Amino acid sequence: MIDLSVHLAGLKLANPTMTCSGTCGYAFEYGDFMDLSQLGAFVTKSVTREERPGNPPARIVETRGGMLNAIGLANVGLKRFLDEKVPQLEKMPCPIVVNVAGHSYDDYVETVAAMNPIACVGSVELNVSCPNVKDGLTFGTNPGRLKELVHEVKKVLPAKPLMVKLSPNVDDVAVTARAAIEGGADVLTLVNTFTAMSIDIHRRRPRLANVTGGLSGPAIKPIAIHMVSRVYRQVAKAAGVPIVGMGGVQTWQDAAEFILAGASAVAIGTALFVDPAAPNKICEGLGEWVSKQGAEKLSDLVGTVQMPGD
Amino acid sequence: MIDLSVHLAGLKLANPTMTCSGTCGYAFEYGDFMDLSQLGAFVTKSVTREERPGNPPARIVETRGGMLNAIGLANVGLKRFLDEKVPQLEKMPCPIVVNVAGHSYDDYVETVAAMNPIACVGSVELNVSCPNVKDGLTFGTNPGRLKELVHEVKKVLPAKPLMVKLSPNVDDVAVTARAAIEGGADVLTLVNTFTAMSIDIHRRRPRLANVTGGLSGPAIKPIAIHMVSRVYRQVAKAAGVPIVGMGGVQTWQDAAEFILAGASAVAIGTALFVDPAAPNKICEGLGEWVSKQGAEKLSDLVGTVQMPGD
Amino acid sequence: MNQRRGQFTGVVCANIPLCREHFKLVMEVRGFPPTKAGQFVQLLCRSTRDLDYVERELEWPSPQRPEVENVDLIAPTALLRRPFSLAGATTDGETATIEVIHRVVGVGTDWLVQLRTGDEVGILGPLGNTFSHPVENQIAILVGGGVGIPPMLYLASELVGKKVIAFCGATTRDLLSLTVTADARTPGIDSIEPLYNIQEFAAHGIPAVISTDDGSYGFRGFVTQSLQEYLDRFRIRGEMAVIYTCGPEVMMKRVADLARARQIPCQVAVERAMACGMGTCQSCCIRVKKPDASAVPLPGQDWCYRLACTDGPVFAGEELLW
Amino acid sequence: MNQRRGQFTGVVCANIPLCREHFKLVMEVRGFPPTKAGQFVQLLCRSTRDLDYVERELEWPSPQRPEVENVDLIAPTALLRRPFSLAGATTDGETATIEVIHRVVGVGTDWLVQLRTGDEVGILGPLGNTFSHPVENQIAILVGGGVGIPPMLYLASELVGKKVIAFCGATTRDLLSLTVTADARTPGIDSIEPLYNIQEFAAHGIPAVISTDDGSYGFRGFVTQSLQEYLDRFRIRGEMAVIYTCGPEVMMKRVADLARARQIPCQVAVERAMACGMGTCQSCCIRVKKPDASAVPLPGQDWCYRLACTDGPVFAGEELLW
Ligand SMILES: Cc1cc2nc3c(=O)[nH]c(=O)nc-3n(C[C@H](O)[C@H](O)[C@H](O)COP(=O)(O)OP(=O)(O)OC[C@H]3O[C@@H](n4cnc5c(N)ncnc54)[C@H](O)[C@@H]3O)c2cc1C
Ligand SMILES: Cc1cc2nc3c(=O)[nH]c(=O)nc-3n(C[C@H](O)[C@H](O)[C@H](O)COP(=O)(O)OP(=O)(O)OC[C@H]3O[C@@H](n4cnc5c(N)ncnc54)[C@H](O)[C@@H]3O)c2cc1C
Ligand SMILES: Cc1cc2nc3c(=O)[nH]c(=O)nc-3n(C[C@H](O)[C@H](O)[C@H](O)COP(=O)(O)O)c2cc1C
Ligand SMILES: Cc1cc2nc3c(=O)[nH]c(=O)nc-3n(C[C@H](O)[C@H](O)[C@H](O)COP(=O)(O)O)c2cc1C
Ligand code: FES
Ligand code: FES
Repeated sequence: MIDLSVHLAGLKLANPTMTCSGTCGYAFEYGDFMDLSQLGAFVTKSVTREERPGNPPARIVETRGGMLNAIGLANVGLKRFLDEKVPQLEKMPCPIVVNVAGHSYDDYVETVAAMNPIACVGSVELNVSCPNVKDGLTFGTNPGRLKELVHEVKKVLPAKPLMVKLSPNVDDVAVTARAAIEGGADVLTLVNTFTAMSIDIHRRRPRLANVTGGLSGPAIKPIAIHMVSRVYRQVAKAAGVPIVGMGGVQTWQDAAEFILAGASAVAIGTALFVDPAAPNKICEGLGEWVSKQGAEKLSDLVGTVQMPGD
Repeated sequence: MIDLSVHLAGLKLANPTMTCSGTCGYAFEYGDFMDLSQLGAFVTKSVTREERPGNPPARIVETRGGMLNAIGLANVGLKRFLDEKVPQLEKMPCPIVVNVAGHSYDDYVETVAAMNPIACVGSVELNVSCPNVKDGLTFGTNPGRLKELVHEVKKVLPAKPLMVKLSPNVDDVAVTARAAIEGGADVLTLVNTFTAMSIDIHRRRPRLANVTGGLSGPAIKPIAIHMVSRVYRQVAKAAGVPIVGMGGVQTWQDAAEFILAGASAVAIGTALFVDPAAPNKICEGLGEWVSKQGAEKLSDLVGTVQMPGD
Repeated sequence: MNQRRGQFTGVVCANIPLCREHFKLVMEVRGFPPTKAGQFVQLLCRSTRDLDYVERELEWPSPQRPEVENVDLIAPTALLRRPFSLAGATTDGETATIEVIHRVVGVGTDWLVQLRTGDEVGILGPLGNTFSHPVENQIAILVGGGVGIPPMLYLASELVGKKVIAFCGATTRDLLSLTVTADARTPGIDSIEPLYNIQEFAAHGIPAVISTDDGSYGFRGFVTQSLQEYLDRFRIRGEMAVIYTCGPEVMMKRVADLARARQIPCQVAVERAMACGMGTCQSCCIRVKKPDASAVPLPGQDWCYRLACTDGPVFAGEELLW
Repeated sequence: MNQRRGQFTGVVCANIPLCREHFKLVMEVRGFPPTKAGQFVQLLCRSTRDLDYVERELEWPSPQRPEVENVDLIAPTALLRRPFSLAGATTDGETATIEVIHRVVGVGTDWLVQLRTGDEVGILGPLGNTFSHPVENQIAILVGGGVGIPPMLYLASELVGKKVIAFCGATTRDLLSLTVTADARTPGIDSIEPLYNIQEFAAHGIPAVISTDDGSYGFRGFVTQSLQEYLDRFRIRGEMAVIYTCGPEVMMKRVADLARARQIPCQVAVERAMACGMGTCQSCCIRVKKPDASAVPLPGQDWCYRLACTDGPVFAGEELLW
């Protein structure tokens, strides 16, 4: 039997397939379409302290091999999350990661602190990189502020591993990765979406009401693979911090590529819209691949792409 | 008659279609496949002071909606360029831009200085952003060094407009754009390729011998559009510096998108491999579009995407 | 018969041009759950082969399908699925036969047009809420425009034996996705007399008024004009009737206004760009009045967003702010 | 007849399975220039419709083709073109008929397999250099392996009446893209006796030795083994013969070695990943000895890169460092 299990700091997953925040709702939305019990971990939509209506429509547009979204962190807010969504999450048949976003240190600290005592929440993922909300960007692209934020947040989450989700819109993602680890991140997740834009050339206006949005999907995969590989080799491997890789994962082959680059687990986002059963299929395919590679555990293959210098 | 002409500082183009450096050779390579006389301007492969053999193969790999290249600036070097290529360029039926790359201030200055007296060279484009050669990156991502480099180079090119080609691998391309303009750039060209990677999951090794390569093609277009729009509105428009937009242009619709975002001209790269006649077709399509938009001159449409705040 | 929504593969029975740009796609789907008018499906507008890479690669070596070494190259035409209203559905044991009517507007629908009998189509569904049927003695007024006609056809099939009248419009006769029976009287250019000459409605005993913007068939003008004349002539108000509508946004807004002015309840099936179709991505938001506990209020505003895919696509006309 | 290379549209005359995974694609191409063995074409392995957006959008409104608003969605299967050796060519006035033999290995070739008579294929070409013919009385020895057989077929057709012998190999009979004539004697499993039983060569009066790695047809072993036995048995050396080869790299290397050891001139047609096919992108480099003025020397090295697409695909075996 192939061992697909993954240890993300304190969080144990039966297999390396996770969902991407914002692409799978709060709990059972995909319940009829995928086997949630076969999911390595479920990651909720970003939760902010206050409710947010989000951006006006159009909020999405398809591009070549990808899509732009400018949802604007539409979410029910912390209070209703605790009241309405947590009871649902308690029934979920897989580990839960709550994604938290905010506009200030206080926002983050208060929301994360509220997750610490909730038994069914296995981990918190900090969204410091959502490019759609003005203030969100600064935490994710400024190493100093990022380190401080992670440090503050880590204090109020003693009971659970903290994941920090990195923005790809930077000079060098290894620098923000290092800052996050220095701040106390237990797990790094990358990448979030790339700031991008699409214009309707007939009406001569942006296709998204918010003008810019975040590019996700297969189009960004080669950049995401590079970033995972770079963070793994420059920072994470030495620090013993596991990586969750994402950005364009559609098939098990894509997932295997992330694993070889240095990701311990992979998250699937845009592909869920096309095939909600994708994580289940990816899990199956990875098992076969691991055994074809002559390995017994998927974890033995993490980061094993052979570099010319090695 | 629709006026498609473009003024890029001192350089006059009959229409806004240019080629991307590195995708069209040195002169007549595409002569049998496109009408070079219908090209707005031809941009040569990067020339460096010394000859460069380039990276070992494999140098390219196709990805979803794009390709990676790690050519490693393979080129004949300045001496042979002057001896062998300039006589060819003199016969070209369109304006010529020579792209220059280097590893030090001296490299750039010497190579650019050599272009100043050559009559058939209409402009020089500085490649400060090629991500495949280690030292190349620092000029393009460090605003201070970039400004200094442009300043030095500008001194030895009194006779011609200087184009500076920006790297997209930065926190904020408006910052490097401003640095280039402060250094004396007459035209900005963007974007160069994104650092990216692809892994062969069966052999567990990078698909490119150089490990990483630059992502180009339709996949990157939405990010490139955003960057052109940002540079135009934040910096270039006020400074009166025209932009040449590139990154995934395949059709006239793509070109129109760049023009609305703020580009005065567009360059076509990866698409040439698929359809060397693409610039000619784009030129034709743009003409029809300008008249459908009720404009008389293409230049009237530059940067006219209607933003919500406007 | 399966009661759960899910991912299915439909087999094309027919893909028939109804008029210029509109096609009726009929698919047999094993195990597809029961559906109701108003609901929609998310169609994969490219080969289902694209999704099944797992199984295929594991079959290698095979003479049929190569191992595609570089799966990056599996670049489909339309990445995301496309939503389509159900235009009708019947079941026979384990197998449902569902219909959609699609208008060719882009790459996804262009792929659909090329489907032939026996081809396979990836389906997610059924999705969304449903129309509420009229109560005893209420007249059901079905108002469909262009690509909004399909859900009205499905609704008509559910209302057999009730008091129903249909109003359908198109820009021109060529774009009218309905069948005029050969023996029918041709309606007058300024007449709103309901006729039984539209096969899709007549089959259920439902009279229909057709309008075309250019008068190339039936009433000359917008469907909202013929509707208004009808409501006024027969003094239809309040709970006497219930109006169901689907079509271009400007048309639906006008229909909702006509209904509101007469206190007639109105159910509107809206369209929004959708990624998921099941409430996960928040892309399909629409503004509604009267925020309630399940919706996010904008501070200091009396409106909120709802999701067209799960809170809708059917909304009460009076609550919509669009 | 046009003498210039260019962009053409071929019309498929036939697309015939030759064996498992190999297909012969025959296309008629108006205005295609004269070609020679060794040259190749860049095929667009997706619909030419993708390239012609200009004309199509300008035709709007049209019942046939919708205006695709968001051209981003025109996501083809294989973005770049794919290079294929010419396996033969004939001309009839303005129209050339060209052949390629393709092996299904990925998305591009998977698209080619589905082509039917009358379908259109985008072609750039002809590209690359050519084999040099043998001089008076030299024996031409054609050595092809797997997907390297096609250029050998074209070369064979050019060498009618000369002294020629072909050596072809495949891993197994199922993968041998050649036709064994029905009335032929079956070659022995350890025999290198040249037979006239391979239709493609016999048609030009050329004898052939076939080897399969597993002995499922002809000589059991690698084509290089049968070649070696032949060269040794008949003491072929120096300018007596000239060897032409195309196939897997390991095979070509061995052939080049066998030739070099016997001072037999050898012409090798190499394969490299190619983006442009015409010397602009520098992607198809291959290491060669003896740098000359037209190649870039590596400081302190006695080798340089040449381009497989324009300096090749045919190189002298002794200059290649691979
Ligand atoms: C609930 C629902 C039910 C629908 N029912 C039907 C139906 O029964 N028959 C039918 O023909 N169409 C229906 N549509 C619209 C249909 O989904 C779009 O026409 C389709 O997505 C276009 O795909 P495409 O790839 O052909 O066009 P694209 O190339 O994606 O787009 C072409 C044009 O259509 C617009 N468009 C794209 N997606 C949508 C969308 N989801 N809603 C509205 N406009 C869009 C684009 O902005 C663009 O202007 C429905 C949409 C929704 C949300
Ligand atoms: C000058 C030249 C002549 C050729 N002649 C023929 C021919 O006559 N018949 C034939 O079947 N094939 C020929 N090839 C190889 C052919 O180009 C590839 O098989 C084709 O590009 C594969 O495309 P694909 O999309 O099906 O596979 P992909 O999905 O692109 O790749 C599948 C596999 O093929 C490899 N591959 C991709 N492109 C090339 C390439 N250009 N060269 C070598 N390997 C590649 C990939 O690394 C991968 O392992 C020739 C190549 C060259 C350079
Ligand atoms: C519609 C949509 C909504 C998203 N919302 C969030 C979010 O709320 N919080 C977050 O951290 N990331 C969000 N993301 C980013 C994804 O989690 C993920 O990082 C990104 O989409 C890349 O993965 P993919 O290519 O598999 O989609 C969103 C992405 C999409 C497409
Ligand atoms: C094969 C290849 C080689 C390139 N070589 C160079 C180069 O030498 N100098 C340079 O400035 N840019 C080079 N580029 C980048 C292009 O000029 C262009 O900026 C980029 O490809 C984006 O445009 P595209 O998407 O249209 O290809 C190269 C790109 C490709 C694909
Ligand atoms: S379409 Fe995703 S939430 Fe409605
Ligand atoms: S394939 Fe582009 S240079 Fe050879």
